[in-house]
Formats: sequence, C-alpha cells, structure tokens
Amino acid sequence: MQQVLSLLSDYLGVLFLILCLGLILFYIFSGRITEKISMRSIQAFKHFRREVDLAVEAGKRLHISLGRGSINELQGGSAFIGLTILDRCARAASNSDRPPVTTSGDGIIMILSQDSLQNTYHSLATEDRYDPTSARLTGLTPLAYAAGAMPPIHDDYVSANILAGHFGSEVALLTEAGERNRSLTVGGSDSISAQAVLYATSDEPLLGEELYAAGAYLGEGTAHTASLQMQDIVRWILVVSIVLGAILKLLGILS
Amino acid sequence: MLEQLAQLADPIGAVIGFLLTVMVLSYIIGDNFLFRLAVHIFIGVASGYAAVLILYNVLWYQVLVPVLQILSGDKFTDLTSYVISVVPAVILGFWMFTKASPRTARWGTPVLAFLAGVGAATVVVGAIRGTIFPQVGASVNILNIQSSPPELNKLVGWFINGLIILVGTVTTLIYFNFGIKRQEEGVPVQRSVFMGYLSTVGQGFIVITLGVLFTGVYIATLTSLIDRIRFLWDVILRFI
Amino acid sequence: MAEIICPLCGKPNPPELDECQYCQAPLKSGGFLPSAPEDIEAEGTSPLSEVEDKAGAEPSTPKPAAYPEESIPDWLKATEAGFTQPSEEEPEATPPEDLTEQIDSIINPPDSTPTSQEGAVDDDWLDSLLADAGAGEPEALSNEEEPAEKSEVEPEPSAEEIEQEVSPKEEQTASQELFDKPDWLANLEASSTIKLEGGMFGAEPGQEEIAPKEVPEEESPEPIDQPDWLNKVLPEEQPESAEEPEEGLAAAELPTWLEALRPPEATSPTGPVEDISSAEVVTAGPLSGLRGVISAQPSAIRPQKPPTYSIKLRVTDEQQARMQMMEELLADEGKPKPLPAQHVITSQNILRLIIAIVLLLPMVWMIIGKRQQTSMPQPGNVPGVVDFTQSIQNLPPGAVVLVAFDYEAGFAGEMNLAVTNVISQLMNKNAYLTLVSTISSGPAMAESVIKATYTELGGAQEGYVDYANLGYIPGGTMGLLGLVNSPKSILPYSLDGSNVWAGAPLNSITSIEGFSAVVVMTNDPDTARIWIEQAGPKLLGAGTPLLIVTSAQAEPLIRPYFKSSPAQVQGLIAGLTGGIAYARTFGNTQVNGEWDAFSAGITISVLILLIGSIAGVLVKMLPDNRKKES
Amino acid sequence: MKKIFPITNAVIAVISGLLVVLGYFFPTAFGGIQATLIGWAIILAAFGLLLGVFNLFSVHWKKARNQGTGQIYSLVLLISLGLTIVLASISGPTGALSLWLFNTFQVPVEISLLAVLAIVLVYAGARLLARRPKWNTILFLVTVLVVLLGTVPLLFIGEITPLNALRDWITQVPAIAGARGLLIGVALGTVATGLRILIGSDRPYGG
Repeated sequence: MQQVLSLLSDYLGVLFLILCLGLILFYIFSGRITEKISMRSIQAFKHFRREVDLAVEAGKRLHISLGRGSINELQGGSAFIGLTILDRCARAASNSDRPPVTTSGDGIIMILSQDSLQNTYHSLATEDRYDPTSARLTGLTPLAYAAGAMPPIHDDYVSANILAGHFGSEVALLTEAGERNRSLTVGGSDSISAQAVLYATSDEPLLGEELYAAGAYLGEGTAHTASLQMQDIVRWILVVSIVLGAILKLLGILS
Repeated sequence: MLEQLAQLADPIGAVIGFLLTVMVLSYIIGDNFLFRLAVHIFIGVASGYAAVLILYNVLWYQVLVPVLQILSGDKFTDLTSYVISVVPAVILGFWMFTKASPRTARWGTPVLAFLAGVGAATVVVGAIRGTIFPQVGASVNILNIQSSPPELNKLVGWFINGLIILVGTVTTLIYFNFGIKRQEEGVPVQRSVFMGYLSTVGQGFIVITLGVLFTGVYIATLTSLIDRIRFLWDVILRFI
Repeated sequence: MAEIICPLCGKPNPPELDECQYCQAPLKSGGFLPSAPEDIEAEGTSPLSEVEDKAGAEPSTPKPAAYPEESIPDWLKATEAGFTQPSEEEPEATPPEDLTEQIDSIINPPDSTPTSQEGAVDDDWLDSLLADAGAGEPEALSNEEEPAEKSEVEPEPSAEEIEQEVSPKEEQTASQELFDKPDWLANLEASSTIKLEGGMFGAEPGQEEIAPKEVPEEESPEPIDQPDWLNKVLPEEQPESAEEPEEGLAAAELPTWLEALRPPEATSPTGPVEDISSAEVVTAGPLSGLRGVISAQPSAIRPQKPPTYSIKLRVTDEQQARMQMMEELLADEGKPKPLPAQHVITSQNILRLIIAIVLLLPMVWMIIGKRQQTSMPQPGNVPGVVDFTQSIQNLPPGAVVLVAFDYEAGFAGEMNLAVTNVISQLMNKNAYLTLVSTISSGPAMAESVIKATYTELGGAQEGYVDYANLGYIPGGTMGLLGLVNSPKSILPYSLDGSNVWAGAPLNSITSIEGFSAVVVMTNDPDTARIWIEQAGPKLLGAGTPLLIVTSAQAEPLIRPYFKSSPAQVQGLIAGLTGGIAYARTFGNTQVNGEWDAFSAGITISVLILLIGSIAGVLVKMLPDNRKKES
Repeated sequence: MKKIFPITNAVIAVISGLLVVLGYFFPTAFGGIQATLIGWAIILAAFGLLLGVFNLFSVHWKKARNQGTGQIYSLVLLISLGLTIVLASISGPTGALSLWLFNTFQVPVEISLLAVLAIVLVYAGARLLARRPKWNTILFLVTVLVVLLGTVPLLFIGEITPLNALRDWITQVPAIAGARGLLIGVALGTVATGLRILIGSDRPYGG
C-alpha cells in the first residue's frame, strides 16, 4: 500500500495533467458541451461587452493593460488570458475612431501584444490602420510600469480600462487614473493581493479564477468553454479529495 | 532610514530626492505637470537600470564572458555545453529582432511560439506542483490528528479552526463553479438551493480574505507615506 | 491606272479593288452610281441589276441581267466620272437647267409651302414622293431624313464640277431620258434632293450668291426602287432616335455627374443641325434652285481627322464646390472628433483632498513633534520575531548565509528598518553574505543596504568585505528552481566579475541546503510562496532555517507557512510592527515619531472609513439621488 | 503558404512545451533537454527585454517628435533613459554612480508612489459602500476595520486587546481558508490556460 502511494505521489502530477488534458479534449471533440449546462452570469463581462460597443460609438479608446508578469514564470498564465482578451477587444474596436492601446511591463508580453494587434488588423484587412506604438512597454519595474501606464489613461480619451494580467498593489495607480478620468475599469489578476485592491478600487472586479473564464464568456471558441467545464469537474474532484482526506487524517487512517 | 544615511554622504541626492517626493505627492491634488515630469524621469532611470542589469547578468556573463575566455585561451570547462545551451539561444534572440518592425514581424513568430510553449509548460507544471498540490495538501492536513495540540482546551479550538478553514476552502472553490444546470426552458438560469447556500458561504470567506489583504496593502502604503513625511522633515531640518 | 475615289468615304483606292479599303463601300458597283463598265462585265452582274431584282416591289419591265453600257445616260457617266476621275476625263456636259427644273418641281410641288421648319415639311412631301416613286418601305427613305449624318459621310461633287461635267448636248438627252429613267436614278434624285435639302451645297463662306431658279412643275416621277444595298446600309444607320419614344416613358433625367461626363458632340441635337434658310439657292448646274447645297469645292470637302473627343470633364463651379465638400466630408470621417476636456474641480476631487488633509495633518504633527507616547510592540507579542531572533543567534560565527533581496524599492520605506537590523545582526556575527535577487532592482538595493548598514555600524571606510553580490536570477520561477538545485550554474560570477565559487567559503556549497541559513526579503506574497515551495522542502530536510522578512501586505499569506507544523518558515518579520519589535530585541529603539504617526494614521483611517461609508449610504438614500438612480 | 506558417508555429509551441513538461515529471529521461530549453528561454527573455527597451524608446521618440502635450515628458524620459544606460554600463550595476542614480531617483519616487496609494485606497474604501451597497461589501468593510483596529494601539485609546485577538483569528482562519480556495481556483485557471496553448488551440504568438 505504502509503495503504491509513494509511486502514486511521484506520478500524481502527470496523472493530474493527463486528467485535465483528457477532459478538455473530450469536451472539444465530442461536442458534448451539453445544452443543459449554461454559465452563471458574471457582471463584469456584461459591462465589458457593453463598454466595448460604447467606446466604438463614442469615438473613444479602449486601454488594455496586460500587467508585468513574464511568460517564463508562474505569472505568465494571466498574461496569456490577457492576450486573449486583447484579441477580442481589438477585433471589436478596430474600426473605432481611436483604436485600442495596450500597455505591459514585460518585453515578451509587449511583443506578443503587438503580434496580436497586427494579426487582428490583418484578418480584418485593415492592416494599414495598425500602429506598432499602440502596443507599449511602459516600464521595466512594477511601479515604473504602473506610472508609465497612467498618462495614456489620462491623455488618450480612454473610455474603458481592462486590466488583465499579473499585478501587485501598484494596480491601484491604474484604477485611480481611471477613476479621475471617469472611465470604467474592469480588472482581474492572478495575484490575490491585487484582487483585494481591485475589489475596492475598480468598477467591475474579477475575483479568483473569473479572469481565466474571459475566453469562454467573450465567445473565443469551444476550447475555452471546454476548459471551463474541465475546471468545474476537477474542482469537484479536489473538493471531494480535500474532504475525504481531512476525514481520513482526522481519524488517523491516513498518516 | 536609508535616506538619513544618504544625506550624510550626499546632500545633492537628498535635495533631488526631496523635490521628486514633493512632485510625486502633488498627484494627491490632481494630475499635473510636476507629477508627470517626476514620473517620466523615474521611468527612464528605472528602465535604464533594469535593462543594464539584466543584460549584464544574462548577455554579458552567460553569453559573452565564455567567448572572451575561449579567445584569451583561458581553460574553459565545457565548450560543448556552451554551444548547446547558449549559441542556439543567441541565434533565436537575433531572429526575434525581426519583431522590431511590422513588416518583418511575421518572420519572428516561430521564436515566440517556442517561448509561449516553454512558458505554458512552466505555468502548467508550476501551478500543479507549486500551488494545487501544496494547498490541497495543507487543507487535507488541517485536521491531521497527529499535529493536534495535546491540551484539551486547545484541542477544541484547533478542531473548530480547522473545520472552519476546511469549510472555507471548500465553499470558496464551490463559489467559483461556472456551470449551472438549466432546469427547463424559459426558467431563468439559477443555482440549485443547496449550491446557492454553499456559494454564499464561500463568497463570505472570499470577501473576508480580500478585506484582510486589502488592509495589509493599505498598512504598507500608509507606512510608506509616514516614511516620506519623515524624510521630508529630516531634509528640511538638515538645511534649516 | 488612276486611283478610284471611294464614293462613300472619299478616300483614294487602288483601281483593282472592288470595295473601299477604308469603309468597305463597293467601288466598282458604283456606290450611289454604277462603277466603270469594265468592272461590271468583269463581274458579270451589276449590283444595280441585283438591286432591281431585289427591289422588285413594283412590277417593272424585266431588265437584262447585266445592265448594258448604252443604257447609262451620258450626263450620268460624266457625273460619275466627276466623282471617280475628276481630273482626267472630260465630263460630258448635261444641261443643268432641265435637271434643276425637274428637281425644283420635286422640291417645290404646287401645293407645298416651304416653312421655316423644313424638317417637318420635307418629311411629309418626301413620304408622298417616295410613295409615288414606289421605293419600297418608306422608312428606308425616311431614314435618309438625317441629312446631317449622310452629308458628313458622303463626298458629293461640288456644284462647279457638275456644271463643268454636264454639256448642253447631254442635257438634252438627259431630260428625255428622265421620263423613263431607271429606278436607281430616281432614288439618286430622291436622295440627292434630300441632300440638297440637307444642305449638300451649303453656303460656303465666301462663295458668290447663286440666284434661286424657278423649277417647272413635273408630274411626280415613277416610284424609285430602293436598291438593296441601301436597305442594308440604311437600316444600320438607322439611329435610335428615329424610333418614336414610347409614350409614358419620360425622357431620362441624367444625373449632373453623368451629364458632365458626356462628350459635348454627343449631346443630341435639339434644333436643326444647320439653319439653311439663309443659304443661297444654287443657280447653275443640275442642282440649281436648291438652297444650302454643299459646294463640291475641294476646299468644301476637307478630309478631316476624325474628331478627338476630349476626356476633360466639363465640370461646373457648382459641381466643383460639391466635390470639394465631398472630399472634406470623407477627410473628416477619418479624423477623430475632439472630445470635451474634463474639468478639474469636481466634488470627487474636493472629497479626495479633504480626506488627504485629514489623514496627513495628524501624522505630520507626530513626525514634527517626534512624539513617542504610543506603546511600542513587544517582540514576544508579535509572532515570528522571537523565532527569527533565535535563528540568527544560533548561527555560528562566519556562517555562510544566502540573503535574497526580493523587495521593490517602493517598499524600502516600510521594510528597511527590519532589513537593516537583520543585516547588522548578521554583520555582528561576521557571516558571509551571499546576496541574490529575483527582481531587477534587488542587486542595487542589496549593495546600498550593505554599504549604509556597515557605515552606520561605524565600520571601516572601505566597507564590509565578507559578502558577494551575485546579482539577478533571470527567469523567475525557473531560475529559482535552478538556483535551488545548483546555484553555481545559474549565477557563475558575482556582479564585479569575480568567480566566487572558486574560493572559500562558497567552494564548499553545491546546492541551497549547503547554506547555514536562507533569509528571503520580499514584499510579494507570490515570491515568498515560490521560495517556500521550491526551496522549502530541501531546506526543511537539511535543517537549514528559512527566514522571511516581508511587508504587511504579504503577512496574511505567509503566516500560515510559519504556523504550519512542521513550520515551513522558521522566522517571520512583517511590516513596521515586526521591524520595530525586532529592533527592540537588541535595544535598537528609535525615537522619530514614526510609531505614533502610524498609530494616528490608522485611527484616522478607521474614522474616515466609518464616516465615509455611512455618509455615502445616507447621501445615496436621499430622494433626488434615488430618482437619479432609478 | 498562408496555412503552413501558422501550423509550423503551433507545432513548435506544442513540441517545446511537451518536452519541458516531460522534463519536469521524468527528469532522468528529459531533464537535460528541459534544462537546455529553459536556458534558451531565459536568454531569449533578455533579448525580449532589449526589444522592450527599443519599443519604449520608439514610442516616446515618436511622441517627442510630434507637437503636443506629451512632447516634453517624452524628451525627459528619453534623456534619463539614455543617461542611465550609459552611466550604469560604465560603472557597472553596483558601481557608485549606479547606486547614486538608484538611491537618488528610483527609491524616492517609488516610495512616494506607494504613499500616494495610501490616499487612493482610503478614499476608495470610504466610497465603496455607496458604490456597491451589498452585504458582502459591508462584510468587507467590517473586516478591514477590525484588522486595522487590531494592528496598532489607537490614538488616545490605546490597545484594545480583544480586537487584537479577533484580528489574529480573522487573519489566521477565515482569511487563510479563503486564500487557499482562491489560490487553488487561480491555479486551475492557469492550468486550463496553459493546456489550451499546449494543445495549439490558443495561439498568443499570433499563429
């Protein structure tokens, strides 16, 4: 029993990974995203969609900030989801008078955001409107990045700020600039300290893992909806494991 | 504290620090010319220093110094590992420079695909081994009988606290459940009653956590504000 | 042999050709007029005979297949010669008077009254003429009403040529033959009268006046058989305008921009092409008595280069103005509209200013007065401080300690009190400090703290020597994982370029558990968690203490690791409270009013939050705000 | 040609990601290639930083050339960026000149920016209930007040011992429970995001 458990614990990571991957592929290819399942409403994404349309109509600009996480680190996950949101925003607002501008605090993320913008304009056959300086690196340290992202919020007629990526407490500088500029701020992060600050200072905070559901709520494709269903199933597996494990530990069965 | 030491050594630095502090604190009144000037100076200095340091540590020491050692005939331990682990990276690095211009940007995409692949793998494994397993393990061990305090009164407190942490962790996870079973057509989508209660409890725990973290951040910023007031006063005292 | 002039387009053609090389009009078969006799024999049939057969509308005397030479009247040959070889042969003269009287009678029949609108009158008598002449469908002829076009195309002999050609003797014979004249001649006269009508001899500027001749009346000539080639030619030339526009279809209103695009010549003629009422009447020659006949002078028939239509649009000023306006409209489309600037003074800004003043004043007061009345935190009351102190005390002298400077410069204000005290304790132990950092501002912060702390301890001027600043660990989590396994491979050199792993004391260290203690100074809870989860298990196994100095914002997330059993973190100092408590453990208390200012700030903050929340809700419940809300 | 490029990019991402994952879980077989790929990624991150500084320079160079409000700020940024790179390169990252620049410009401004946040956060806290009048906002504010009151002895009132105990309990029990739930949830989202890239469904590299 002990050897099985120790073997299991060595390869637990692989098993967990295979479980997650299998569930995603199952939902993608079987198309079994059952109609019976729908997603709970998240206020922030409703506001987000309406704000994108208002920005285009009012001739204002969208500001998408991707944080300062590097993709070589654990914080890169939130940067990837920020790029997904950027792609959706750029697609919706590219024909606005003032196309969207994106800021970030990491070199690789800045290049990926330039790529994302350029491909969006290319796919809409409006590549001549693409301006490489609309994707900006504003600073290389956390507070330099936040301070550098404030002027675009104040100057560029921004109507909505979407903060999606890895932040620290410096995210309050961005929400403050948005507040003073009277523009809507929708914010989410993988750092829970930043989530606490966003909860108090932004108009529409994204709590916990709601940021990672952006792809599914903004209609980025079946892969996003499938991975959301994977998260729900794995969540219940973890809940059951925690409760069972705690009971067994309490009873002393498990050492 | 650090500034007191700086003042002893460098009055000019202290005066510049004083001016920059006042210019930045003026943002409390509103966005103004002084604040922007100070912020742009700071961004230039901070980004410049970070660029020099990272290039120094990575490009200078890991890429160029071994080459200089080879050229100067110095015994260099492992040429093969250098060729394997550094030369391809430098080639990929210069290839990535095609991203500098929109026209050639398309050619640099393979390098970014590689970086995204490696980054995604790190992120996935880091999340599994660095967060999920440790946090689940800690939650499971919260009521581990072997780590229970021997005294009876402490035991009760330990058990109640453990139970609350267990319930809090589980209900917080349940609150974020995205999928909702649709009863029938036309009925607005809602959670089941039992799930509703669990989610509400979870939401309570989440809000308490965010409250505690918000307070921590606020205390840190308040301390910084006190430090700035003391620094300004120390510089004033020094020059009066 | 001389070149043949094409009767249709007037261009010279080689004699051997049957058709004009330019406009494919038949040369030999005589266009309007039969070509030279030899051509006819050569072909065996004469086009005219064909015409007659085809015309066949009226039962006419059967003509021999080929049209014999003798039956062509001399005057006509002469005129044809005039057409084809004006210079060489001597045209046979035909008495002009008889011809013109004939033609006059046709032009001015007894009942017709020439009116100013010649076009309308000519049409009626013409129809009647054609009906008499029995020339097939009236339309065919009526198609000839467009003299303007024909005259442009047909090179006609000028009046002088005809006069020279027609000698008095021929006139005599010509007039007799008129009575039983062949159909083609009738057609010719009909068409020529039309031409005359059409102004064949238009009044050439500078020509002398030719007095109009009285044309004797004649019976209406036999009906003229319409030559087949004329039917072929004429229907093609039938301009659309000839068809009567169906009722009910209003003339299409062309849009101005289309109107501007049309070349000037193409505009359809509303009035008569040319007003020939003022032209003089021909006095001599077969066409005498006709008005507006185009003279056959070479100067009259000037071979013209086909008119070039300029593609320059005729654009009026109004259209120019409209185009300008359109361009401005399009340009405006691209330009983003300037939006109203936000005004600075708003109720929110004022509220913000009041809160700032209320919060700042008491703290400034405490700092200025260096007030020290609030009870300081005791080391024992702050969990983690005592353990931290003990872990440092337990270090052997000269111990090798890994110190990670992972806090941002912004948090220096809060954390430097604790950091400098920890570093001074380590310096007192003569510990060898190995400085690393996972953030870019770390190495500079580490170097500054080492120098400042050593100076404060009253150390020698050249500074503390027992340390190595290895600088920045690139790659975040991955780099840290590498450092845990093999610090040497990740950071082979110190920042000043020396290979510190070669000599003591670092040469004995192969992995992270080789250090006597690991002190991590960070403000970010994630960074602390990565250190604990990546390095923790190995350090725990080796009994190496993991000590953390952090900010107040990270304390809630790190404390569980300190309280877990076994503790993954063996010592914790958090924020200003932890820093002051740690400083007090070895008597280093500062009297600068910071703690009292901190206490005042917290108290005022609580009041602001309470009052602000309650006031905000009350303001919201006011009736007008509620209306605005709904 | 149009289809080949995206597919090759996706294949590169999937294969390199797969090798690194295998390296983590089967270090003996794939550990070497994983370390090499990660080493490349670290060096490429430095090249990425160079491109980032180039972008920072070109954005502000463009602003400096155009007339407008941002012109002088961009000029100031370009001058301070250039001077710092030159001076820090000459004196080295921990040279006297670099430390002077760091302590004179970077440290005071960063601390002052955090100090400004103090006003921002207390103002946001004061307006939160009016903005979002719900039960969880009240619970949030009560938590903040309790933790603040338990952190330090109050002016004129001094220390309120029960509040200290309540503060410790709140920060060590419910807060930890919520934090664990949040961290596990965020980690699940991160795994889902990373897996979408590893199966080539998400292509943030503009495939």
